[in-house]
Amino acid sequence: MTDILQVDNLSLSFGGIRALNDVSFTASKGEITAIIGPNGAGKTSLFNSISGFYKPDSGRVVFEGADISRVAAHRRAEIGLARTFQNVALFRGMTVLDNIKLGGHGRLKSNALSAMWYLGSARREEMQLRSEIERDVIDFLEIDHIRNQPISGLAYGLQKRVELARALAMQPKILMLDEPVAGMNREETEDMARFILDIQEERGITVLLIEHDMGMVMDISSKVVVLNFGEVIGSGTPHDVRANPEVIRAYLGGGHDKVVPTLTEEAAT
Amino acid sequence: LHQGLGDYCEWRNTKGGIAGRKIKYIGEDSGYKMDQAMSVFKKIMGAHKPPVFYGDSTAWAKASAKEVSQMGSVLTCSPSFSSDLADPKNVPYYFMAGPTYAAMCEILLQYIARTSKGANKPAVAFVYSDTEFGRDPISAAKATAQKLGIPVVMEIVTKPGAVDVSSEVAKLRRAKPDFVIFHGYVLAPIPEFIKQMREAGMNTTPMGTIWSMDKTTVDAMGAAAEGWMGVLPYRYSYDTKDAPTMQIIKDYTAKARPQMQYVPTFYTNGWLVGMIFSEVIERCLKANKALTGPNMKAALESINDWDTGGLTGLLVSLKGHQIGSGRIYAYDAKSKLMEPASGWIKTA
Amino acid sequence: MSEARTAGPAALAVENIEVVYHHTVQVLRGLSLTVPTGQIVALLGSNGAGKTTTLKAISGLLPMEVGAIRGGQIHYQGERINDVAPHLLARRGIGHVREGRHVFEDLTVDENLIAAGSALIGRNIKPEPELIYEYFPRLKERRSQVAGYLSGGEQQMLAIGRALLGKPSLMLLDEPSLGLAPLVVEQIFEIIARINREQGVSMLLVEQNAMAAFGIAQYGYIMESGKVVIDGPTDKLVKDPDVQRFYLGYGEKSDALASFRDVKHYKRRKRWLS
Amino acid sequence: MRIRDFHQSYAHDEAIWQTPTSRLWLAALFIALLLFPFTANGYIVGLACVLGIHVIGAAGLNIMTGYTGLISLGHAAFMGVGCYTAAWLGQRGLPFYLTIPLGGLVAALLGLVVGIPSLRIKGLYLAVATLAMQFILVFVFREWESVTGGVRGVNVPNAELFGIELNNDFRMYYVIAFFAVLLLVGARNLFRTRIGRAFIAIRDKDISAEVLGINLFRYKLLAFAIGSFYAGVAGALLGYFYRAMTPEYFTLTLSIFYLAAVIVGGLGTMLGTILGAVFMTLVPELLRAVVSFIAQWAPRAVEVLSPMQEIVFGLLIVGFLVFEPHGLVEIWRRVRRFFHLWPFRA
Amino acid sequence: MNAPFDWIALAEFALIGVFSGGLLALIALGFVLIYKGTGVINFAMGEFMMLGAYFFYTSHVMWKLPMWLSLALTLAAVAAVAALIERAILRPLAGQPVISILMATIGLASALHGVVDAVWGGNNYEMPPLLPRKAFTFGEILIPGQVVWSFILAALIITAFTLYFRYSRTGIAMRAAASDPMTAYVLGIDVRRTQRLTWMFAGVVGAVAGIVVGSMTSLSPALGGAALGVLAVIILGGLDSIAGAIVAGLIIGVIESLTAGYLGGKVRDIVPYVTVLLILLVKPYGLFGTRQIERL
Ligand SMILES: Nc1ncnc2c1ncn2[C@@H]1O[C@H](COP(=O)(O)OP(=O)(O)OP(=O)(O)O)[C@@H](O)[C@H]1O
Ligand SMILES: Nc1ncnc2c1ncn2[C@@H]1O[C@H](COP(=O)(O)OP(=O)(O)OP(=O)(O)O)[C@@H](O)[C@H]1O
Ligand SMILES: [Mg+2]
Ligand SMILES: [Mg+2]
Repeated sequence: MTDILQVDNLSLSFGGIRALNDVSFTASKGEITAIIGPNGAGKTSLFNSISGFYKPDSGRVVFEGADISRVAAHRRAEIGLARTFQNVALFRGMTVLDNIKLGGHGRLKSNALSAMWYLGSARREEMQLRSEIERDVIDFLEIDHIRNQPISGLAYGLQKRVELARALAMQPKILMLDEPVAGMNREETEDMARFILDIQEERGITVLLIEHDMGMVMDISSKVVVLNFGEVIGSGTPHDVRANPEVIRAYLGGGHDKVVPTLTEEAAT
Repeated sequence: LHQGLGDYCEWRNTKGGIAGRKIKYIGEDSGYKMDQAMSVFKKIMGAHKPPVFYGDSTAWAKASAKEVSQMGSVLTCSPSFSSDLADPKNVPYYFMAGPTYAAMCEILLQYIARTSKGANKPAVAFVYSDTEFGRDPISAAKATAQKLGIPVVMEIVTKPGAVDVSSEVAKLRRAKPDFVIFHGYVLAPIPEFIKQMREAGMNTTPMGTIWSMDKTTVDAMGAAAEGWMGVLPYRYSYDTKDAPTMQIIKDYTAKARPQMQYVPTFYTNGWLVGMIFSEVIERCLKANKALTGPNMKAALESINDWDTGGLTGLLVSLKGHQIGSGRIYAYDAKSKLMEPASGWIKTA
Repeated sequence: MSEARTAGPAALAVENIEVVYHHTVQVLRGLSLTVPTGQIVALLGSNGAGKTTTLKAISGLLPMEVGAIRGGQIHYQGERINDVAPHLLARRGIGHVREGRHVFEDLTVDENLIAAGSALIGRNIKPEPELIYEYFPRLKERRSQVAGYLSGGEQQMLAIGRALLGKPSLMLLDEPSLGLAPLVVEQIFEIIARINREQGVSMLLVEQNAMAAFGIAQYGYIMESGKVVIDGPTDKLVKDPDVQRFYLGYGEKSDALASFRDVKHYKRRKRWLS
Repeated sequence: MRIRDFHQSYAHDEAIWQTPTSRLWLAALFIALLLFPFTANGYIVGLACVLGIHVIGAAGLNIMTGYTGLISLGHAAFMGVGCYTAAWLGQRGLPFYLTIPLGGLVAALLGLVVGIPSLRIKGLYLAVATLAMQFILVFVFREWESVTGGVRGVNVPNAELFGIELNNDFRMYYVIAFFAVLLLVGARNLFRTRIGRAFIAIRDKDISAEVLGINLFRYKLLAFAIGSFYAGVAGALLGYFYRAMTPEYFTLTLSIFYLAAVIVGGLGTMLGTILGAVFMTLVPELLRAVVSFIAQWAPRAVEVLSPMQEIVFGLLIVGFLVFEPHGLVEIWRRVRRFFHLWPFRA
Repeated sequence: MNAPFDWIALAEFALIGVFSGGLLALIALGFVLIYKGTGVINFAMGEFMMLGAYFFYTSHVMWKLPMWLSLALTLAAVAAVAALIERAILRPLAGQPVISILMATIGLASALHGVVDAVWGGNNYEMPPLLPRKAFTFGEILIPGQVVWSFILAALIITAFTLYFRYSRTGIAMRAAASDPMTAYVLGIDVRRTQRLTWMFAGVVGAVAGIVVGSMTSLSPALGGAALGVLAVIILGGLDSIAGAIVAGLIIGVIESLTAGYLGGKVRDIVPYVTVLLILLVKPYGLFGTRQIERL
């Protein structure tokens, strides 16, 4: 088990707010690592720092052994860091297919001139991208029926799936998912969880997962990192974390799952 | 504008047209936009092929100049008195019915030089708008001033509709000119300048050029009109003595445009242009020459000591494609009219 | 449904409404539900079932999104409110806490509450921000802070507090637990239950977190594709095997929570109906 | 009526002109474009020339504003840059087929410079920044007399091809049509590729586009450069068409004209660009025709034309936005849908 | 000007700039109100000014009504026009992209300009002085009276609006409605009313500015152009900041006055824009504009 991603002492503040304070953790290749913590703990900020959208005040991000702290955000996407967003960030002016194709942007090479005349190379690589996406992404995520639809009007759950498709089209090494099942019911959560597991198990892609659905987090991740007020207050296997009193006090509260305990017992009887 | 020219054509037609031929007048509005003026020009040229064309502005006149000389079939004119356009060599088929702006400034400066007695010539300042119209005469005017020994103590450029002129007046106050020549405006911001100069206790005479001299403009100045003077190449319409043409205009407008109380400068200009166009065409027709550019140019340049019937004070020569004369008028508080303050002055 | 009805007009009665967006997209297809006075009623359903749309239809927001009620009736305290403008409904005591919190980001917490005081116009009631701060002491600490910088949980508290300031007799809560940490979810649900208890406010609660919702609601509706498919008192609903499987996440044998790892591919994409 | 298409290959699915019918129409259109000047009088041909130029200019603005979301109120100034460049080079003897692209290129270079702040300045702030650029450039046009001829304007030499002087509208028509078709096809293709997608992504939400691997800096600059290139070419053509130019042509009014054309036509569609440019060019002409028609009975009508034009221009824009916010292209689509289904559904 | 450096002239130019900046700030306030309310720059602001000036001229000079009555009538009339515009144009456009609404205001500007031109003609009219014109002198320094008084008037109006938006419930509700109309609705805020009010306020502010400007220059359809020059001010201050409008108004006023004084009128109109461009490079939301929170 090698560490594909290593975050060293990241700190980040906005004005007076310290969003991240000396955060360090590692993610093992091919595993699912979950990041949990109360609202405003800095989880999304951590993703933003890893993907290069925020520039941390100090600390390093090491990817496959190389320090990428100074690498521009779009370059990080090209070298294999893909993500989805907490608030669905699909491009509403494009169809589902074009949104997904956008994920392949970094791998294409055509320049403005060849693009304007749609000449040989530009045309060929577009076609290649199209068949790649059809095979590896659209079929896999079962979204072939909405391929040519515009984004607006798609049900929320499908939008989340298209976002995932776009990230997959980037052929990432690390996939960062920011609350992929927020606002989904149990059944839809199960679907999404299955996709995530397939991505990890069948494709060997490393997954970083932010989620408040403890049922899912504790179930599918192999490692959990807990943030609170920008600091890591615990990490380890789901089992360890669930028992960590500080984590319970700061985050989990009385019920360990998103379940009101009295009911669980009653229902089970 | 086109009223004057159009009315002239109609009037002329009632008098039998030019050498028996009727004049067809085609008017189109361009909204003072250069591209529209050009497209109207092209459209009219294409559709009607007239021998003469009256455009709307300096910008049009310049933009079309090249096309016009290439076509060589049309004589053009516009209300622009831009100095560049009175240039038989480079702009062969264009003339203006008045002095160039530079000539107007020259007339003003001559007047200033004349009125001053002692050895110290009065100081002059120029205030002009940052437009082609405004900038046009300034360098020539400065040269003239130097020749006449008049010191130019300040030069101020503003945008055409300047709102706030306090800083400019503050500058003028320090320069202490005896005369300020405004050019490149119609009205605003001239009145505000005058008011503020007065409030600042300055004893300066404000002067203007043709388009700021119309009676309606001066009326709109209100209290600021007091002491206003400037140059006009024509007579005012209330000045019909020695001006049979002005009488004709008044008689004609009284019939055709009963609501028109007063004949504005624009109108006079249009009428005069019509007279010149007709004269040129008539001369060509009489000499049995086709209405080509060169022929019309020759006819135009042959006009010398021509009587406009008093619209202009002196006999007119169009050799330089302009009419180089004008008169200084000053506002008379009693009659509330612009009254002559000098005789007719001819440019050098 | 009749079993849920108590004496007197219900706080809210929705009968057979049909809702269409942009004149074409039909979202609700004959939905009916009732909120008895003083009770909490939960409304559950998968994504896109039309829960938010139902709440918008009640609080009069549909026209703002080019939506319209095509058929059916909505009665609030016995009066028909199909075509009443949203601000008038708010002034008549319907408090809508919108999905996604929607605090006024540039306004301070205090100003957010002052703005919400508009719901009291014409009702001769004084706004009581102190009552809100009593329910949500956290907000009091931040009362002069700009709301955009509050944490997600605090924003949700502010959103509920704002609606409460308008002294509603019916509150519509749209996924109050969305994106909130488990601990905060617990707190929020406690407060919601308390408000219901102490202020006697009737509530229609839309939730994905079925466990939590059933914990405080007396009655529940489950909707799919724009209509109600199952409803009943919550203590009965939690025993329904389908509800257990699809909303509470029980395994095949209905005896314990299933693991996600057991979910098989073939299980994807199936629904109650159709 | 047309029934659903089936595609045998992805390439076919991605083609612009998918059906034989649409290809037939295209060919017909092309021939019509070629033959058009023979059938029309000089005035109409001149109008067509102006129209072609406006289509190019509007296409540039649509790439920038409609597709990439960078609102520009300074488009006219870039046309000016193209025009003056072409004039200056033309006076030094360069042939028009070089000066026109070079005019576009210089405008594009300047567009790059102006585009640099667009990485940080967004939305209406950017709009006003481009407005500032508009004023500053016009100021330069007026003051840099040695190149631009100042307020007096500049003469553009006649274009010449194989010894034929392109000194009338008839001949210029083909030059303009050539560039218009070329640049429109280019723009249309652009949006089938990664570059076009990147532009749209930037418009929709630039920061997430960046995290998805789009170099914001490069693509915003590229959008500015391409948009300005189109403007520059349009400006250069304008110079050759009028043969003389003054700074007064390239003022804010023209920038607004283009913005209006793009919005009335339909933001972010090339067909909309064409429809919008045609509409905005023809309406004033039509209005003028109507007024001169009325003027036969009421000669005063000519005097109210100028305010009438302003009112009609304004009301048209407002009316369009209120009643058809997606522009002419939406109307066009509705009409087409109607005929596709006809006669089975009204 | 070759004499030793004239410090008094400098002081005079600077002071004139500060005071004329007040008027700029007032016009800018009209822009800021609309921006806060609708999220768009109202390019028809200049036309509101024009309408104000022309209405006032008509009632005061042509109908010879007393000053106060004319003023009241004018403000009411412009407010009514603004309300009508809001109802007929802005409300149907709610939810459309910013650029569409921006364009609508441009179209509106054109139409209003045309209407004014058609009704009152392109001629110049002389307006009676509204503010006392007696110049203020401080030793060598002389500042035209109406400049000082317009500054005072602007300061009063701006202060009133600031207090209103900060402390009154309606003011706060207007801010709330501007930032999220749907939510404002369900909280009992009559969003349509607040939007109408916003436009009416902007109309009134514009009308006052127009009357003042009109009384300082003559009245002509060119008057509306003054508003375009103020764009530099609102961008410099930050589109949504009233305080920014004031500070930037004064800064631009001084810059304009100094450039007019030392560099001449040609550059006077360019310098503010150059300044603004430079400042935007450093502060992309102007001096006080709210930084849009960009989150992923
Ligand atoms: N762009 C920003 N500007 C200012 N403050 C920010 C910004 N982004 C995040 N913050 C602040 O940083 C802190 C951490 O925010 P972050 O979004 O990372 O939390 P989170 O853990 O993702 O919370 P949640 O579970 O609610 O999504 C918060 O206090 C937030 O207000
Ligand atoms: N403004 C709108 N215009 C068009 N369609 C809409 C609009 N709002 C919602 N819809 C559609 O209506 C359907 C129901 O949406 P709604 O938001 O009511 O669902 P929901 O049950 O609240 O789902 P969620 O769990 O995601 O909140 C969805 O398919 C959605 O795409
Ligand atoms: Mg987050
Ligand atoms: Mg919902």
